[in-house]
Amino acid sequence: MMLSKKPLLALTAALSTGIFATSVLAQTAAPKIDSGDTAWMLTATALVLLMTIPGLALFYGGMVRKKNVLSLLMQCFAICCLMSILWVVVGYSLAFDTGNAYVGGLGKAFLKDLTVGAVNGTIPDSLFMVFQMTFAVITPALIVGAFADRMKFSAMLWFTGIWMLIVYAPITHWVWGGGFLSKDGVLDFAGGTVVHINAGVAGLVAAIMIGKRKGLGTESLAPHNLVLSVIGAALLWVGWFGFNAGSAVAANGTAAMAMVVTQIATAAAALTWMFIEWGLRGKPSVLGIISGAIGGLVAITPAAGFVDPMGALFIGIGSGLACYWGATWLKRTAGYDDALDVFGIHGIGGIVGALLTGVFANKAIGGTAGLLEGNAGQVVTQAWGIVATVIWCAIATAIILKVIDLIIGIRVDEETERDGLDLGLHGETIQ
Amino acid sequence: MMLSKKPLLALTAALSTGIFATSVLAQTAAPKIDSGDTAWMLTATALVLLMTIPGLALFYGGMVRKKNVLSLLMQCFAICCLMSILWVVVGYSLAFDTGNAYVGGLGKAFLKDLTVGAVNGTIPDSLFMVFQMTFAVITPALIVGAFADRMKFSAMLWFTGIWMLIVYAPITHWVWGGGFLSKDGVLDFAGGTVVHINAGVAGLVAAIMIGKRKGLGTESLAPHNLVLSVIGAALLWVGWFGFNAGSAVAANGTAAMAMVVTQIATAAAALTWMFIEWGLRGKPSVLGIISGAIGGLVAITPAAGFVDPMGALFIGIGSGLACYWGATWLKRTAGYDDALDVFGIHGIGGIVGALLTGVFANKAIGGTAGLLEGNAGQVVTQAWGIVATVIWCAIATAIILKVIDLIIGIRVDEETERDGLDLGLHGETIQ
Amino acid sequence: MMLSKKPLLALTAALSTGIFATSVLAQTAAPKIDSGDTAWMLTATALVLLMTIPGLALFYGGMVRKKNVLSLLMQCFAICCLMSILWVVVGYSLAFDTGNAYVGGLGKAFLKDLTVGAVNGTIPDSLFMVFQMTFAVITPALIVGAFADRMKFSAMLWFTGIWMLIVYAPITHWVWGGGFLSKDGVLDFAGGTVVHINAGVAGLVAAIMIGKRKGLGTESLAPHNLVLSVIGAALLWVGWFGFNAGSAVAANGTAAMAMVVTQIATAAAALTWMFIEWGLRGKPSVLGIISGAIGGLVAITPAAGFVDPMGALFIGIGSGLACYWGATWLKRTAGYDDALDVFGIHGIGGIVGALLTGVFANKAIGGTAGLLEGNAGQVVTQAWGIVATVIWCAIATAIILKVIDLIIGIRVDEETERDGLDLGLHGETIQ
Amino acid sequence: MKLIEAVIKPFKLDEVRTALTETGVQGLTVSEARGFGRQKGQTEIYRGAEYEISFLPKIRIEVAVSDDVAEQTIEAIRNAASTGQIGDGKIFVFDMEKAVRIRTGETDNDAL
Amino acid sequence: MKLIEAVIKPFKLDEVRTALTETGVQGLTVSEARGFGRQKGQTEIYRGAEYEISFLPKIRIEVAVSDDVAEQTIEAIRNAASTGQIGDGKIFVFDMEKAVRIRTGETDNDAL
Amino acid sequence: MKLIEAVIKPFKLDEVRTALTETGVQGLTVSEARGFGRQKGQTEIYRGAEYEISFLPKIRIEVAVSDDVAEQTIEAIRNAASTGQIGDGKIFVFDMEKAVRIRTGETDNDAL
Ligand SMILES: Nc1ncnc2c1ncn2[C@@H]1O[C@H](COP(=O)(O)OP(=O)(O)O)[C@@H](O)[C@H]1O
Ligand SMILES: Nc1ncnc2c1ncn2[C@@H]1O[C@H](COP(=O)(O)OP(=O)(O)O)[C@@H](O)[C@H]1O
Ligand SMILES: Nc1ncnc2c1ncn2[C@@H]1O[C@H](COP(=O)(O)OP(=O)(O)O)[C@@H](O)[C@H]1O
Repeated sequence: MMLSKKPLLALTAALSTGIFATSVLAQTAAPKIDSGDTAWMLTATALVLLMTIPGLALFYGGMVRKKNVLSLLMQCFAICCLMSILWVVVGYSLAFDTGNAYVGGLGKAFLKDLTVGAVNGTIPDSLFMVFQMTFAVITPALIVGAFADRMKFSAMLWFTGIWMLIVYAPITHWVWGGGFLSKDGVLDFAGGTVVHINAGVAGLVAAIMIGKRKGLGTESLAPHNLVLSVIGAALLWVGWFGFNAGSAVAANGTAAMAMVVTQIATAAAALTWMFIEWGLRGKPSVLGIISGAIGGLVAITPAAGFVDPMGALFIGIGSGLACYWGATWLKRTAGYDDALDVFGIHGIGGIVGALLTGVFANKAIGGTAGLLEGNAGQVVTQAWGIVATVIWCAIATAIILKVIDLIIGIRVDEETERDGLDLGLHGETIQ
Repeated sequence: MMLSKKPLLALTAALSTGIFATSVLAQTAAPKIDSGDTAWMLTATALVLLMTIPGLALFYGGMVRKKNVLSLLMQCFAICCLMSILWVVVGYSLAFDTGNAYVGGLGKAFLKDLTVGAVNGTIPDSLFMVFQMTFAVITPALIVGAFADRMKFSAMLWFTGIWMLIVYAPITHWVWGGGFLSKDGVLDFAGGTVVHINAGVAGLVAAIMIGKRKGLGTESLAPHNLVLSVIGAALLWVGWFGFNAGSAVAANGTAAMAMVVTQIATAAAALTWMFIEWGLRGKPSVLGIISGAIGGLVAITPAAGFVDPMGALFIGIGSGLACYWGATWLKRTAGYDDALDVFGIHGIGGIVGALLTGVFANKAIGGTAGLLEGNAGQVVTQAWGIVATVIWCAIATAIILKVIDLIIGIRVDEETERDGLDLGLHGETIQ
Repeated sequence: MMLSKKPLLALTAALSTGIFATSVLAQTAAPKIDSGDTAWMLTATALVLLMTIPGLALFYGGMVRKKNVLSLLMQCFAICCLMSILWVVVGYSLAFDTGNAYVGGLGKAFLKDLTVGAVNGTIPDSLFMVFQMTFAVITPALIVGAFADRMKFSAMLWFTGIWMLIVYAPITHWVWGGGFLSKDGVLDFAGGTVVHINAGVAGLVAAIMIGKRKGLGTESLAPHNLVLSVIGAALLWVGWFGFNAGSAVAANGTAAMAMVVTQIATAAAALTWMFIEWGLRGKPSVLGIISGAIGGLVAITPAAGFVDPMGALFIGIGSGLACYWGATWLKRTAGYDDALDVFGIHGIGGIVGALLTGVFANKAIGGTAGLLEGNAGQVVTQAWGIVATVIWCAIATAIILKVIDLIIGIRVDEETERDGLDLGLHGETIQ
Repeated sequence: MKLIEAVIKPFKLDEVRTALTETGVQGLTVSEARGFGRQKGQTEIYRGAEYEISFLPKIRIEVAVSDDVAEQTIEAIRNAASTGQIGDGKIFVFDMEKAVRIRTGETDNDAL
Repeated sequence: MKLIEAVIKPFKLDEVRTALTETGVQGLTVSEARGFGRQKGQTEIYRGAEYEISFLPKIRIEVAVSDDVAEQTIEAIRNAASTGQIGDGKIFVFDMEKAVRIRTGETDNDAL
Repeated sequence: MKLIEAVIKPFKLDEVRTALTETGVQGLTVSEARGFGRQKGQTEIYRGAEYEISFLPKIRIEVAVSDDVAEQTIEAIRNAASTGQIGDGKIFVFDMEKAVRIRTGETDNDAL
């Protein structure tokens, strides 16, 4: 999460970056707010909110058929609202209250004791809470792409709400909240595991459980308006600066370097996808280049505070290749209908990023050496983080969805799917 | 406006937050720019500009018929330009120059004496001026939703320009410029009264005076593209972080807490509207959830620096209920055609927010106690602020519009209204 | 570029603002990161990225026919990716490594030696690099408007890539990298010459070389969706705060004043264009007001750190007039088909801005006096900067395009142009 | 049976539909069209470029009716769609050989 | 020759096209339409305002065929487009005097 | 009177309109259509999914003319719309029973 050399109250991040000792010692000095760090984190919070609404909403909305675009926007918007409230109620506490190795306690439920003056590291504690809130918002929102065009809105709310509390909050605790993965030394700067692998795997499970879209393989399900998707991808990119550089939780050299490597990996992955597609299919497509960019953003997320520019370049290329493969060959071959490639891009990109973080981690940048600097064990540690996350996420997601399906059903009826979710579920259409 | 513990040159805000004494004493120390506070206020200024263009422009543009969308964008854009110039010429001076209890003087007209080195609190004086400029831009822009689809562009320019100088600037002076309302202890952190009640009431008066849209009740006036409205609402939300947290005029705990409560109230109001509509009408709509979100943003605006997260939750719920009622029952019953519910959302939401600020104000957060902490008088004070604003705004708005109507007419001719303002007034159409 | 009173490692900017001596002396103090300045520059970098994607992409995309909108978005997005990589590989080095008076060396190629701890002035060196990267992204992207609707995507990539290295990077070195123009005292705060004149001239040359769009003068080539262009223009405006105020490379009074004058000049230019058009053509158009705004933003760019609000007002008005003339009379009379008026707005606006910077430069603001304060020589210096840039840019652009044309051809075939570049080049369409 | 096709000004659609419903017509099909004729369009100006809009937005209505009500249907459309200004549009009438209701297979007058 | 015009539910287009291709039809032209009839639309509610959607999305298909295959074409469309629910649409048949293939100038049955 | 319907390639619209105006036609109505025929569309690929575009964009023109000028109108359209390549489109001709100018109530040839 962060790699500040300033005092930190949040042990968690410190732990995960291996500077636990220093940090704890440093805490004897009275914590003080740094206005520059605070300024940057206020901005970063706004940027991460921008990623979900309107960023992700548009990225997804442009890719579906015209009759379903509003339903995608609605899902992202409603998730943004619901997760904000749930985070306040108990999510933040489950993730960041001390608790045990697996889940936080209830001490911070309803933001009990959050005062104006409370300090966390060098920023207000309330700011750390709301910054983290925007992560709890985007992660479930990422999943909706997998079951686009066919899930009931009510089921979607139940699913994402419960999922955030049972899957997202604990895993956040594992990695950033002082849980067992941070103790095991798993590196995840800004959420490759917590956010992307997590959302990707949940998407895959959900796509399989809900079944394929009607018309898949027979009708054209082509994106209705990629202009929206490009706006969305661009806002995701811009907002991701807040996501990655904001995860330094300070306005310092680490934040700046995180921004640099984010830009490089994203550009490299976008070009990689574009050139592969150009070579294999004859034309470089808009959907391709933006998909590649998102793949690059995903993959650099865990690595952002740990690798140097050249590491970022290779992570970008690797992720462009892997995500292309995930969204085309893998999906076709395995035969699930992950409508907007949540697994193909966030799942695969997240896994590639997590592993390559172990490869390219650079001691001079983030304090931890990776495989290239002789620390092969880091790759194993990274793999362990992936495995733990995938297992818990897959099992819990499946159970939550199964239960909801038994109680209220997760899939819309045939007529609603045919006429479009916009009209059927929300009583609205675009002209 | 702000609650900084650092020295402030702007008495005004200090006054309104009850820390006048400290602040004045503190001023004996030579004022110095804090780069962190400055960084945040530069950002906040950009965020508030983003609210009007493209935020508000899209929010409104998506709600009208296709033949009028460009006219809405044009109005917002032109207002942005015109108010910026008028603010420089004399608006800023009328609002923030010393003057008397009712209006500022002319000492700052044409930004006379604004030097690069001038400091205001902990930020450059020029930055305070331009941050405030973005408020003077959005307030008149909010009004245009009320008379959408039927006002002449020329009349609109005259109206909003004069209104900003005669209504907005003085009321700003009352509340933030050292005028009588700040002396009376009215709390308005970021502009619930100054911006929203003001715009809402002006919208109501304008809607009544210009008359109903042709076709109301007989033709479909349904929103042509809610995708635009969702983008707009999302950018308003993100930009509002600059509006509310920026009103701390510093990157500190108050700013952070303002951001937190903004997020909570907005989410709560959006969900409240969504669930009411779902219950009463059978479907949760996209327009509903975004309308609720804006209602929540409006209501938390005056309260942002004064309430805690639980207060924000209740303000959000209250405002979701009230704005739903304002945009549906009240409008239908009273029979005016406030096309895009400027009064229903900004007027009602602003009033609810101003009153609830008096209820939930929390001494530990903003230095002032509210009803819940035993200070019932604060609610009365808040009501007084509302009454004063409503009276002056309603009377002045009516007179300005009447005069313009007599001289050049405020309503477009029938053919222009029928064929659309885009073609008729601006000679352009979208495909 | 900047006018910080804090120590600077980048001589360049110092040189161009005449505070070389101080700056070098000041360097004896160990450079230290200021978190406030860093916070602002992180934000500014995000804002400048926002200008290209989605800002410029939408501004341009809305102005073309529906069948070509994706191709414009694709070009902007691909340029963003390609320039990012090329900047890392060698562009940054050519611009900012010491080198000679004409071009930087290769010492910074592949960002060799860029450490997390390296400081540049008061911000991390890596942050300065990535902030500059966003300028290297937008400049070539600006050019694509000139040859919209008819250039091969492959040729476009070759052209913009080579152009950035051969034209943009050296000219950046001349002005900001310690090259001869900075030594000659040319003032260019944020890139009037480096970015806008440069892109404008390249656009003009490219438009002439590629020839007119089919159907020009016979078919309607009217913009298909100005809603997109308004979103784009608004995001350009907001992002430009990062561009201009970010060019102070600090969160200080200069940054704030740069923001103020940016707002004023933009508003003034937009209104100027609107009123001229209203007078001459009978209707104020949306495309007109946003074009004026961009013209104002362009013209204030070189002046932003050097002029006061009244200077900005006149620069805005002058630029509104000149750009209107450039995009209508000049283009029609000269007969070239600069499709989206890259020269008419960026070229003309840049030249007007560069010259008026010499007129209105204000010693109290930026340390240099202009014509109005008796220093007529500054106008001559500014003209010299323009001439040097125009000559090198025009010649090099022509040669690059000629060579590419001979090798792979720059223009799409007739059928692709007729059916639209979206389908022909990218295999995609919008519905 | 007759198929009556009317090209009208878009804002007249609701009035025409109401008028038709009053004469007993049970269904109709409309589509967007653009018309070129005596009515002149506005000129749009985009920066330097002027485009005369020669094709104006119209609505195209198709109503299938039995022979006996054809005249009154035409009359109803004309009355409702007329503003007296150039560009009001046209009504074209065709003989129709057969009509089928897809749902039931009913044919001809029963299908309308 | 006959010109067969069918107004169908949009989601049936692919099935109808397949059915037509199977009967040997080589081409057809479709356009978007909106239909008013017995089928009732949903009500859309935007804040306080309710709008009953009386015009529902339809697809309008035109197929020109020679006289001898007209009946089987109609049958094919009907079978493919029918769901048995209100709003399935109509088929209208017209006599066509002449057909021309623009590319070659071939006329009548050769042009189809 | 005849109603001439032509389905053409979109980029030919301006040429056809000019050609028609030259033969004395005073008005016409056009609408967007999509055509299926011998002409093959491009394949669009979105990530892993390929969609063959079988319906191609066309413009549908309707011109009502008096009997005597029908032939020359057909000829004018054909000449203007032809590129010689597959997909140029079709011209269909129908007999029209009646025409009415909505504005004036004029009928038949006077209404055109
Ligand atoms: N000969 C024609 N064939 C088909 N449509 C026509 C013809 N003449 C006119 N129209 C349609 O009728 C509309 C109105 O015609 P116009 O000449 O403008 O006015 P009016 O009908 O009042 O004389 C045109 O926009 C066009 O759509
Ligand atoms: N008289 C008519 N003329 C033209 N189109 C008609 C007519 N009646 C119905 N239609 C078209 O057929 C569609 C279906 O008709 P409707 O009455 O809803 O159902 P059904 O055909 O099953 O009885 C309508 O939406 C409309 O497009
Ligand atoms: N039998 C038909 N009925 C109606 N429209 C047809 C028919 N055949 C072709 N068309 C229309 O004509 C267009 C061109 O036909 P196509 O077979 O592609 O080329 P060509 O006309 O050159 O032989 C098609 O796209 C379709 O719109």
